[in-house]
Amino acid sequence: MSALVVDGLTVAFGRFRALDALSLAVDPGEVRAVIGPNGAGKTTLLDVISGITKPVSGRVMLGDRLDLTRISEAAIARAGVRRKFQKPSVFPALTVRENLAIGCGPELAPGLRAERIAAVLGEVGLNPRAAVPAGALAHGEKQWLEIGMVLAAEPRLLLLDEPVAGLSDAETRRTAELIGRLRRPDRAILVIEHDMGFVEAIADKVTVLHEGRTLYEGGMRGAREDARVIEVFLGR
Amino acid sequence: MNRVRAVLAALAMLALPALPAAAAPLERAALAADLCGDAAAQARGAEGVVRAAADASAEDLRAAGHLLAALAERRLACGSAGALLLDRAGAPDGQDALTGATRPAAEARAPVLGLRQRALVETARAAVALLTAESVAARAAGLTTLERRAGAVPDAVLERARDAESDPGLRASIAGAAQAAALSSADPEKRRTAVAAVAAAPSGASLARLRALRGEPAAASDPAFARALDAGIASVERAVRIGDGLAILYNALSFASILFMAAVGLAIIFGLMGVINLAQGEFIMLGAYATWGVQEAFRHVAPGLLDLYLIAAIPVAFGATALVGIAVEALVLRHLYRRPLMSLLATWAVSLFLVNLVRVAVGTQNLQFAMPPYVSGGVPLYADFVVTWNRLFAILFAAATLALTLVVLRRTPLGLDIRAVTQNRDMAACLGLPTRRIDRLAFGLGSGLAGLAGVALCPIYSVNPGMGSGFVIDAFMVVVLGGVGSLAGTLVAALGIGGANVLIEPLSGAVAAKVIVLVGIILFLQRRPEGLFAARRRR
Amino acid sequence: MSGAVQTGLAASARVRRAPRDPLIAVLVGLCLAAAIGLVLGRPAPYLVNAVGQLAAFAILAVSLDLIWGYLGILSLGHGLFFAIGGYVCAMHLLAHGTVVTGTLPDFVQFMSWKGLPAYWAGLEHAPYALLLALGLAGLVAFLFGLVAFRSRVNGVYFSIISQALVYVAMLLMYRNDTGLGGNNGMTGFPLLFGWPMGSAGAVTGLAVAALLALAAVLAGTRLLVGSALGRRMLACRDDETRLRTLGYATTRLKLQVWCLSAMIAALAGILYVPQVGIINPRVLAPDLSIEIAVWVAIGGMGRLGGAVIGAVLVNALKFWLSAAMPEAWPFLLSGLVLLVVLVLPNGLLDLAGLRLRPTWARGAR
Amino acid sequence: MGHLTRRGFVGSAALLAAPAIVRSAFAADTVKLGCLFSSSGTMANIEGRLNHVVRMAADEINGRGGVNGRRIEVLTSDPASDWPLYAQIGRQMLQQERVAALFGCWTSVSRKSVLPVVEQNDGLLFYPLHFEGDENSKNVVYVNSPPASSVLPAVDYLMGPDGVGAKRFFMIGSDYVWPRTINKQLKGYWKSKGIPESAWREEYVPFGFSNFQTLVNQVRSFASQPGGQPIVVLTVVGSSIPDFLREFANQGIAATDVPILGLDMVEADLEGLDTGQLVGHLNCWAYLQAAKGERNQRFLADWAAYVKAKGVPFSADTVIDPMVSAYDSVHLWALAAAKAGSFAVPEVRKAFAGLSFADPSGYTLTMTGENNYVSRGVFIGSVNERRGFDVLWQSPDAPKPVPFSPYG
Repeated sequence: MSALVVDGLTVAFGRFRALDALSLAVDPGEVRAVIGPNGAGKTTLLDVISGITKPVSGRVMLGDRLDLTRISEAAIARAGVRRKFQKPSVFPALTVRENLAIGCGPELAPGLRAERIAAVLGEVGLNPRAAVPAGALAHGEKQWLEIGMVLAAEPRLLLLDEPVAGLSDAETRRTAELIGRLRRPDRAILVIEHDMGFVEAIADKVTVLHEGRTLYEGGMRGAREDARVIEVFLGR
Repeated sequence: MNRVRAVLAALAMLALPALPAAAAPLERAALAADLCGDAAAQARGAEGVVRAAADASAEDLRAAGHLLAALAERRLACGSAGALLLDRAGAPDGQDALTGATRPAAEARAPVLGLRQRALVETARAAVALLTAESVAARAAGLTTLERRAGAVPDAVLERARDAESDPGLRASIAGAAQAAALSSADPEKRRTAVAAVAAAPSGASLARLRALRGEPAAASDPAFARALDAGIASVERAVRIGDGLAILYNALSFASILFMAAVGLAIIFGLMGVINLAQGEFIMLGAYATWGVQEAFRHVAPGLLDLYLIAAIPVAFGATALVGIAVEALVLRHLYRRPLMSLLATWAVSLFLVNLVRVAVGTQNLQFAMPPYVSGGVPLYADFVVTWNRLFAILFAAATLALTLVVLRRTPLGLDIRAVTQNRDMAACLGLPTRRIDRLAFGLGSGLAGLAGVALCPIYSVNPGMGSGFVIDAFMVVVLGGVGSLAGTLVAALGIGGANVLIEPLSGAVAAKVIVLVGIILFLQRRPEGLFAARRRR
Repeated sequence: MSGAVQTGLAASARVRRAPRDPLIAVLVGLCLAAAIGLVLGRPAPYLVNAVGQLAAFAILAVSLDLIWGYLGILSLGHGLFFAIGGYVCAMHLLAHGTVVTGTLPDFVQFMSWKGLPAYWAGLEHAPYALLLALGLAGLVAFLFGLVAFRSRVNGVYFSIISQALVYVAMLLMYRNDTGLGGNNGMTGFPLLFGWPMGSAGAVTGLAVAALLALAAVLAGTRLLVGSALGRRMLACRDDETRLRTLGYATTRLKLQVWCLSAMIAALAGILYVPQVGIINPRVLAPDLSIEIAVWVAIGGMGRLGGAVIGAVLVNALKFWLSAAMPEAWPFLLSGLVLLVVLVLPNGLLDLAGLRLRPTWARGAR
Repeated sequence: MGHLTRRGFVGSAALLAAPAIVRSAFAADTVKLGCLFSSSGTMANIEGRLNHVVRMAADEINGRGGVNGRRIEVLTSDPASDWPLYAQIGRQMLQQERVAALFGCWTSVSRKSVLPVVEQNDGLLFYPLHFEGDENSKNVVYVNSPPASSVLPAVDYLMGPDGVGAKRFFMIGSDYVWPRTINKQLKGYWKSKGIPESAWREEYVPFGFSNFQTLVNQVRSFASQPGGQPIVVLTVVGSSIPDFLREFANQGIAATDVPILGLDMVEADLEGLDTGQLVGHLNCWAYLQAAKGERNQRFLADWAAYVKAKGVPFSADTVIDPMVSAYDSVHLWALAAAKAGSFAVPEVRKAFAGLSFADPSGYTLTMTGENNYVSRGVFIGSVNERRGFDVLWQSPDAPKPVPFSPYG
């Protein structure tokens, strides 16, 4: 069984089709990268999976059972799906610790919260900044804090929207390692990224989107050699 | 003195029983005396003129007309030395009603007409006008008045008028009136034609007249007449129903056009920058005051062209309010684009300021507007449906505003920019559009449109500093219902809301109508927060 | 648009640290001391009454700040809940008066009705009236909030629709058929718990009650915004979508606070009406509901104390100037609003040097 | 904490008490009168004028050496058409400023909101508007007429032979106490005359309502029904009056077909209108600008002069009944105070009995001991082309006011 199945997904804004009968499947424990030029529909895909956008048609099944297109964002999140947004979105009014506390989600028993937060703080390396308001963090720190927030709920499906956008090489490397550490047999990770090197470093498989459709699916090497992919990225 | 004359006149009338009433002579002195007398005498005088109208000489009638007009307009001064015609009410001196000599009106009193006497005087003046007026229009006006007073006029008068009438159209309608007047004559033939004639000019009043005949023995005794009567009633009923339908449509349209003009500026501003401009109503008010300013300017500079001030005010009102709008944008809103709620409070403060500024500067009383013919009065179009010019003016004005806005948005570079920024501000900015300048100009445009609304409202509503406050919420309901940034939506919403209000009002009263409509809108927005026409955008 | 931009209020990190800032404590202390002052000092009844009214307005302002400053929802219809409290209170006073004096309210007479409409039954009992006022406000808020929040109506949309709501309510109440006095509303309340209205005892009692209520409301809301729920409110205000994708049902969160705020507003209305001795649809005028927001903005939003300061300051000025310098008042008010909106984003508290917003957050303004 | 609190409290007290401190500096040789007339908000257009009239009357009296050796000082305010604010400012004027009397209120609702205040403080409110009656507080002087002594004569006139012999009635009013009470009493009156219910119709519109197309259509169809001469009894107020008249005229209904009896219609309401089409419509008040007699001429001249001298933002050549009534109020109060030799309300109130004042209307106002009502004359005015009213009928003498209507 697969962790996530996207089946015939179509999303339209007015006349423009952001996703056009898109289908793909991600296995548990897999790290899947979705790449493609601007406007290919990458972020829209995450919007649909996390419930922010409702599709015109198609389904998004989580673990073969739950159709995410029928339930609210909150319900999706409670089902074990977490998303890290492209633009780091943390709660500036709250401290790092409080952000993580909220990241734990509404279910987690207050008793367990403290240790979970401590663990995540360690994982994303923000221990010294725990009491600082998130609004005061540096860009990279915000990125990690947000990753921490989505980790704090121990998600089954992790959606990462350009996690290294605007990061220095060092920070990018750290993020790659971090994502490596996040791999788990019971967790699928879906990454959207432009940075090919980064994708190669982390992804098992890549899906190349173009104008809302799948252009290529398979290994990164294969993608580099695929003619259409090259045309879309380099051509014209 | 007057009494004596009156009594003499009365005796003179009684003394000549042989003559038919229609042949009563028109003795000016007696008439003047009557009109200066008490209510009864005034009535007698007016009725005398009507009776005499059938065969009195034209210049007698004219003279009588002058007297009656003077009385109706309080230009008739009655002193011990006899009646005086003043050229304006309260003038120090005037011409003697009989000799034409100028005399001081010092101790003379100007009698006030009671309503009943006023009606009689109107009839008499109408009869005189019909028979002696120079212009066809004046004669026609006389006829319409006489038609309203069915029965008060002897047939002879109408017949004389008909025979004397030169204008064929008018002669025909006089003939019709003459026939209609015979509704209760003895001759069944005449009566039937009368019914037809009445039915030919349908109205609630004529319906009542025909219905009244049903009860009469004539209807029972004469089956042919009864049939004609029923047919007549049926056709009039139909006509009246249609007329009322037209009236409702017209009311809805005029109300909708007012809503549209109030809302269109908001729609642009709100669509473009998501700013709720609570001062929009005050911009409308400013437009109205600008119109008033133009009128005053005409009064002093070109009194002859005064009638055109409403037209001349259009660019002025637009420009003035647009400038105020641009100033507001530059001084206040510019700093608040990322804080829509704060800009909302700011515009509220602006509106408070403007209202009180005008209040202190000009005063709170309703402004005085000269109403050119093209915005005062109306014309009965069909049955009881009257097209009132001021509302028609508003409707046409709204249509023009719509056209103008469309041209600006579709055909000018500014319009293109505005649409671009409305649809995707960031992208437009990336493409190097000066979004801030566009905002400012668009805000000016929106304010200017409000100013135009102000011009159109002058002939309809009272103009005072508070006049704008009523519009904001209705206008916003239009914008929100129509969908942000959609001109078509604004138009449709205005028509819908206006229509709904007018349709519901007769059933459940004005308040309930407003309430029902607003609640309906609120509920609708729960279903479709983005309104009727807004394109779905990516969040 | 993210919540931060919507509310025009980039987060203020100080909010949660407020328990350590003295303002609330000072204000609560002031209220209690003022109450004692009124009882012992026995100042002129006019002054007592004015202080009492100011306290009621302050409560109203706090109720708005709770949802605007902490949840980013600007209601321009809060006059509705204030009016619900006020009307029910007035109904109680009249019903009670009718029971005691036996004379019917005058609007019943000029509508030539035989007696009070059926739905007035039982209102002569204060506890029931109190329950009804709060319950009704809560219910109306719940229904409106439910539809609004579920269909994700927010930002200026919510503001303008809530304004339409209060406008509708005003039109309804102007109708005499509504059975609540129409345009005249209700006045001429004879008694308050047996005290003759307007007697020194009643005036002082009401003022003290209002002050104590204000103190309680301040303390309570402070606890609320300091709690975990309070942190979720801030999170929701700054980025609702984010909070939802973390598994929180923001609709319920907003609904809870919205209803609470409505009930606090109703409480203010209950305390206000017996002090001015009249309630009529004027309190439902859209302008008044906007003015409430103005008080909060002037005092400093997102800071419960600011709301209190704003309400007291603006209304004290209004009382004073509309008698002393009638012409000047509207200009002063509009000037004050513009000044605050443009120069002092955090209201007069900026002047007081209590900076709410660290440098990093100002960029977002 | 304690002292800080105390200071804060005293501070706020000082803030609120400030105006009193400012004024009482030279309060020794003056006596204060308070005005409660809005110069902003919905009522500003008509109500605002009254502040100035009260000032004018006070100047007049001060010119004659004031009252009981004291100069009158008039305090004006702006309740901004906000009813509770009337009560608030009234309370402030009575308790802080210690005014000897209040002059104020136009709408019934504002009076009703001030009523408890004057009663609780045993103050004195002079109320210059004609109103619904059915009220008699010892703390209010009802300077204008209750319906029984003003509206009924006018309706009688219209129903009689001198009028139009009105048989059917279309009542249009703003939805509040004054129109509803008037109409209730009219209906009772007609019932007592054996007129069937089918002969009248009643419609109410919200405050500030302006879209009268539908209603005017309804009037026309009502008028075309059989059953006798119809009239419109108009009790809308404020800006609704000109808006209704405009629509009525534009739809071509003449006064000679369906006359309007505008019970709240004053010269000021015609200011914005072209009255050529409205000639003949009626109103009824205790004063009309067209009233004869040199007392009125002098008053008009004084007002014009006052407007010029003080730059009053109202038209110099429009004078309306409530202005004269407010002017009368000040004089009545001054006479009573002089007669009582005191400014204390109970004494002044006692002095009302038998008071009389010859006012601009040409009638002599009188008060009796039985109530705080004033006997006024009755005028019926007829709209003329010059945005004014001609006196169509006036009562031979000043009828005795009837506070509580016998009808309905």
